[in-house]
Amino acid sequence: MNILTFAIISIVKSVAVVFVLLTAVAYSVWLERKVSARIQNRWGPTKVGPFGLLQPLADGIKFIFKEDLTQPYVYKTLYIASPIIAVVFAITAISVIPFGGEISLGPLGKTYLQITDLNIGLLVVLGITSMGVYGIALAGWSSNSKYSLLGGLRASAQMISYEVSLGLSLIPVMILAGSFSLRHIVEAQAHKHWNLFFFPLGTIAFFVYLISAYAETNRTPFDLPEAESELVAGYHTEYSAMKFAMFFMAEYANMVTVACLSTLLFFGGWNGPVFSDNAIIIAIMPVVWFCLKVFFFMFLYVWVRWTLPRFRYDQLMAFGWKFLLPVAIANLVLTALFVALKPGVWLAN
Amino acid sequence: MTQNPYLWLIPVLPLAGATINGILGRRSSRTAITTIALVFPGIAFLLALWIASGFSSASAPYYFDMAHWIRAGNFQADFSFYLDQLSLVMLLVVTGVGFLIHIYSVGYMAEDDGYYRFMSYLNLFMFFMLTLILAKNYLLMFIGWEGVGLASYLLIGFWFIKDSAASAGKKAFITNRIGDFGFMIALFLMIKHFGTLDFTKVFAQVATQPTELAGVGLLTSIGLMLMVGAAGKSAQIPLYVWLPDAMEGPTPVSALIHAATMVTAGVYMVARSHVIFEHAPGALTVVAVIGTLTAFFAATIGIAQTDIKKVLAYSTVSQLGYMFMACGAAAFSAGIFHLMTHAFFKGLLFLAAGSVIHGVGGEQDMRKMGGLRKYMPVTFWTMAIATVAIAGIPPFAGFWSKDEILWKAFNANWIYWLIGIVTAFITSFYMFRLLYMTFFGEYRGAAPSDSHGHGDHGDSHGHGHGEPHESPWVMLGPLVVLATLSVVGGFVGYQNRFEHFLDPVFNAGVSETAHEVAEGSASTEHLLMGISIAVAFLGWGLAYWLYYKRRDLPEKIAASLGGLYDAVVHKYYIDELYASLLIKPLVDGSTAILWKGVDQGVIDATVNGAAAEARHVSDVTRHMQSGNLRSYAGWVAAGGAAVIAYMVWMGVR
Amino acid sequence: MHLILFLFFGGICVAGAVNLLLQRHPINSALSLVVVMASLAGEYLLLGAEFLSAIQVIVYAGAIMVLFIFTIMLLNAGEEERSGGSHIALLVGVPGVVIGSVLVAWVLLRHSDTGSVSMFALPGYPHDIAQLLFHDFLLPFEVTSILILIAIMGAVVLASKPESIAERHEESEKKEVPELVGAGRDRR
Amino acid sequence: MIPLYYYLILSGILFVCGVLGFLIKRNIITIFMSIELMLNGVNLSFVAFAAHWHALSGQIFVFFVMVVAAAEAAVGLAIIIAVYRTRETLNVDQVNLLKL
Repeated sequence: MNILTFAIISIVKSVAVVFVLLTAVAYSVWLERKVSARIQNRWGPTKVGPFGLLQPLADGIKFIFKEDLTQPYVYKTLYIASPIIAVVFAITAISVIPFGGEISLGPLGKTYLQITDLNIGLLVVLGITSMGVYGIALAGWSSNSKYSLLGGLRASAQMISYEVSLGLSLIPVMILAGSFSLRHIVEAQAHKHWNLFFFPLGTIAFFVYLISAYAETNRTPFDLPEAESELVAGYHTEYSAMKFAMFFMAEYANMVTVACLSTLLFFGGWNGPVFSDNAIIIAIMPVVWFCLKVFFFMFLYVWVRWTLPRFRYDQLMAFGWKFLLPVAIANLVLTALFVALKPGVWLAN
Repeated sequence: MTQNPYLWLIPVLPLAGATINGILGRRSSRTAITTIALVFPGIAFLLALWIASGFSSASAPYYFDMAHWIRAGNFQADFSFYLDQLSLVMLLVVTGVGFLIHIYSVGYMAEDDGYYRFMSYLNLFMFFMLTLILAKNYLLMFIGWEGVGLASYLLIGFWFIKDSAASAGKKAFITNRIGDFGFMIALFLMIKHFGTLDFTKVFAQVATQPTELAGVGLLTSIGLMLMVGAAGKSAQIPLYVWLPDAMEGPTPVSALIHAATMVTAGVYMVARSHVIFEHAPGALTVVAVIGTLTAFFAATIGIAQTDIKKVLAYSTVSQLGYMFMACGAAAFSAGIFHLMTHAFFKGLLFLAAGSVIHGVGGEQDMRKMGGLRKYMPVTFWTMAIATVAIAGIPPFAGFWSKDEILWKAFNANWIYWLIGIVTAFITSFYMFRLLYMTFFGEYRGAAPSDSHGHGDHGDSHGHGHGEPHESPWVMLGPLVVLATLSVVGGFVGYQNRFEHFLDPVFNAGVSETAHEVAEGSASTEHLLMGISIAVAFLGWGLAYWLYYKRRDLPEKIAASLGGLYDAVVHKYYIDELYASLLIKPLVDGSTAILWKGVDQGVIDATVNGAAAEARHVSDVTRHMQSGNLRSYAGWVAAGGAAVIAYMVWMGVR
Repeated sequence: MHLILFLFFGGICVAGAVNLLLQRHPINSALSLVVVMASLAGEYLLLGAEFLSAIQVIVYAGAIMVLFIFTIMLLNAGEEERSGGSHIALLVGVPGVVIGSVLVAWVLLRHSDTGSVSMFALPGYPHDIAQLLFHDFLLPFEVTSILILIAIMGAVVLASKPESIAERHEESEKKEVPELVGAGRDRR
Repeated sequence: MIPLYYYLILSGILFVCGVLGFLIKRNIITIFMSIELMLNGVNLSFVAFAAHWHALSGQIFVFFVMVVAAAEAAVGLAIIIAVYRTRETLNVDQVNLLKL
């Protein structure tokens, strides 16, 4: 495979993935509105297209054509930059996410269903998502408004706090797989069983991860940065039109990334029964499984949001530092002990 | 010599008691403290008795090497114990009298807050005293020597809240330092010339040297230095001044340490070193002169004292002088004999005095006593026995030993005897004076009230002293035992049995000649004996006349004597003399030369000058320390540049 | 390729560092520093230290700098004042820095032929790093973890309000309530 | 293949920028960031030398430097908050008592 082919294939993959991601983001919004309506015994969007399926498109057009207000008192550079920062990092994170096994491209050779495979894929995802906090924090600060600032402060404090638990909950998975590469982690689960079902260590890690992830993406019950009952709309109070939409996209893109990570790390990735010998079906089924699992997590997000009330801020911090962190550390120590005492049982290869 | 593996237990047992009480006593109950404080010395006493039961005048000395201590080159000093006839006598006296006084202390100190401390110190004293006695070499003896000094210091200053007690403790300690200095020089001389401190080896080497009949040679020097040490510990002229002040301590301490045992350590040491002294007649003469003078001198002071314990203290000094007189006359066994009987009756006197003080609520001034006979009969009778004993009236213990000394002194030089017999008269007089002032006549104490006496004494009873009362039996028991010993103790010396028992120790040539003289003039001996008995009764009679029949006379006599009486009352102004002759020049010299000159002029000037200079320099440089972080960073950067420049320059070169 | 990438990241690096100096608002300086760190992560990647590169982003850019920005937001730090507190910093420090850097540069250029590095010269795989970290450097690693623990406790103690200060603060708050807004009040 | 001293020059530039920042900046937080910049400059030379000598220890050193920097940042920022609470300023020229 020469460098040109590699470049073309990479570009094609990137474009395809970003397109799919943005579509998924758009339809996540639709899903959220639909499910929330169902939970509240309403219909949700029904007017635009069948079942309101064209609603995201209409929303997008609406956002583009709305007046883009830039208040005179904001710190202009950062005010404009922060939504871009948010959305760019949210989308970049998808670059190392694998969503299927190796496929053959006929004469062009083989390729992974992934933009790029890195030894340190998991760390890259963590690094990029940790950069995402800048968008929110800077938005809150540059808006020059007390609600925004409080939202930004809350967001940065909350994300730094829960990032610790998040990282610690991922380490058991890495220990069990013996690698930072997401592909290796998935393949390790293919040989054994999913990390979720590795009771109790994997299960505990999963739940710690899930809770931390909800906090990281500022979703209910941890949506303190934009708590509308206290802070109007939190860090994006002063934003409108497309800039607001970018925050929206960033949030949902982050949700998708987190859902993908959950799938890869704990739910066996694209592994699943393949019911046919057909080469095409064999190539496609893993992707289908992957999408189904991600869909499940997206649904879970929505479900949780419309079911649970919001935490108080001190509760949030106390929960993160005094409960989640000790549990994550204990789990990590136990896993390390387990691996150290039974070598070769769970380590891949 | 025979090895005896139980020897080390005797000193170590009291140490164990002291340690346990010292560490745990604060939180223990009184019963537990009492048990521990009594049981350990008690076992030591029983052990001593058991060893004594198998020990006769023919027995070879026992020894036990407990542990190695100092081994440097050829020099060797170990933790070794040694027991011969001389040590055995001392051992029995110390453990026996010591144990009795321990029992007495239980009653006497019962109300004191520092009870555990007191008992621990007493046990500690026992340990050091027994180490001193049982040591096999001079160095271990010195350990015990210093240790009893420490215990004495601790116990004199036991009521350290009282300023006088604290300073009395310091006085005792410092005065003893002078003596110890002499002792140490003696030890250095021995190491220098004999290369060892072991008793047997030193004496073996000394025995080969000729007797230094004229001039001051090595042995005379050692002997004199040893005598300086002994004078310090045993309160002889000129170092006796600490002992009367040491009466600030609790009375059992006065009885045990400052009458019966510790102060006799000097006598023991001189007796132990008899080989050296026998080869140095000059030193021996010094011992005799010092002893004689001290005996007379202290006795005269004793006449005019009004504090009951002070009288006894000067009496002790005087009696110790007798013992040195005996040693100086080369009659070491007589000295040791008197040491033993003295331990009985002087211990008894102090304990009885303590009982009196206890009974009248802390009062020590005899002018405020009187008529106590009917309040405390047991105390009176025991004290009367002790008084008769010390006065030298047969057949009590004091008669036998004192008469022996006087006889030996007469054989050495009749002047010793003359002064000794006068002293005996004075002794008899002031002791009966004490007895009459305390127990006869009317009670002259303060009116019954709750507020008198206790604060001064330091112990406080639950009830006030309405009137004098008898002490409890835990205190009277030892009195009775000691009284018995004071009566019969002298008979061990009957027909020179005691002397023969000690013969294996003191059988050197000098004492043999003394034997010949003694046997040669039995009629003279009986004459002298009669004189001393007569003198004792004379003293008694004078005291009876002055202090019982004609109470108005003493004051008139005192007035007529004028300056002489004043001098006696003020102890011949010896303390004042020392203060003006020694202490004041020392203080003045220190002030003028060391303090004003050296300290302020040189050391302080240097330090202050350095400080002032540092201040000048700092005043210039302190502007660098502006507190501004950025200027600090500037200096760091400049310094970094300098370092880099230096390194580059070195690299290029 | 190596040179191009090096110059690219290095250029961003230097630009960020210089911008840090030139900007007068701390939040701009902080963001410049984030840029410097991110491009340094790129330089590390070029040298093959991929684990370090990830850690650089996560720890420095993702945690430490977020803390800085959080503090700036919390303290509502405004633009820098032009106060002349120290002449020494300018009179002694800056010449010192200039002399030192010129000397170092001279030394470096004088020995410019000593060595060179190629792209991905030393791949720092997590596995190898772990081997070193948990075997050869185990003691420093544990000691550092204790250091971190102490730092956490120290930070908690320092940042929590002591009683006296809290009371004083309450008094001053009664007098004048500073309005908590972002981006500096003076811009309004 | 590029010469080692390129990296060292870059590292030196970062370090000097940090020092200059310390010298000319007035805001404590910015000064603190300058320190971090210096640390990063040193880290770069560590990594470059590690690559040059093929010794991973250099990278481990960088790891430790990062950990220490994290601890330092936590404590330092806490100190800054405490200082601000009492002095109500972040200007080092006005915090020259060097105590709270």
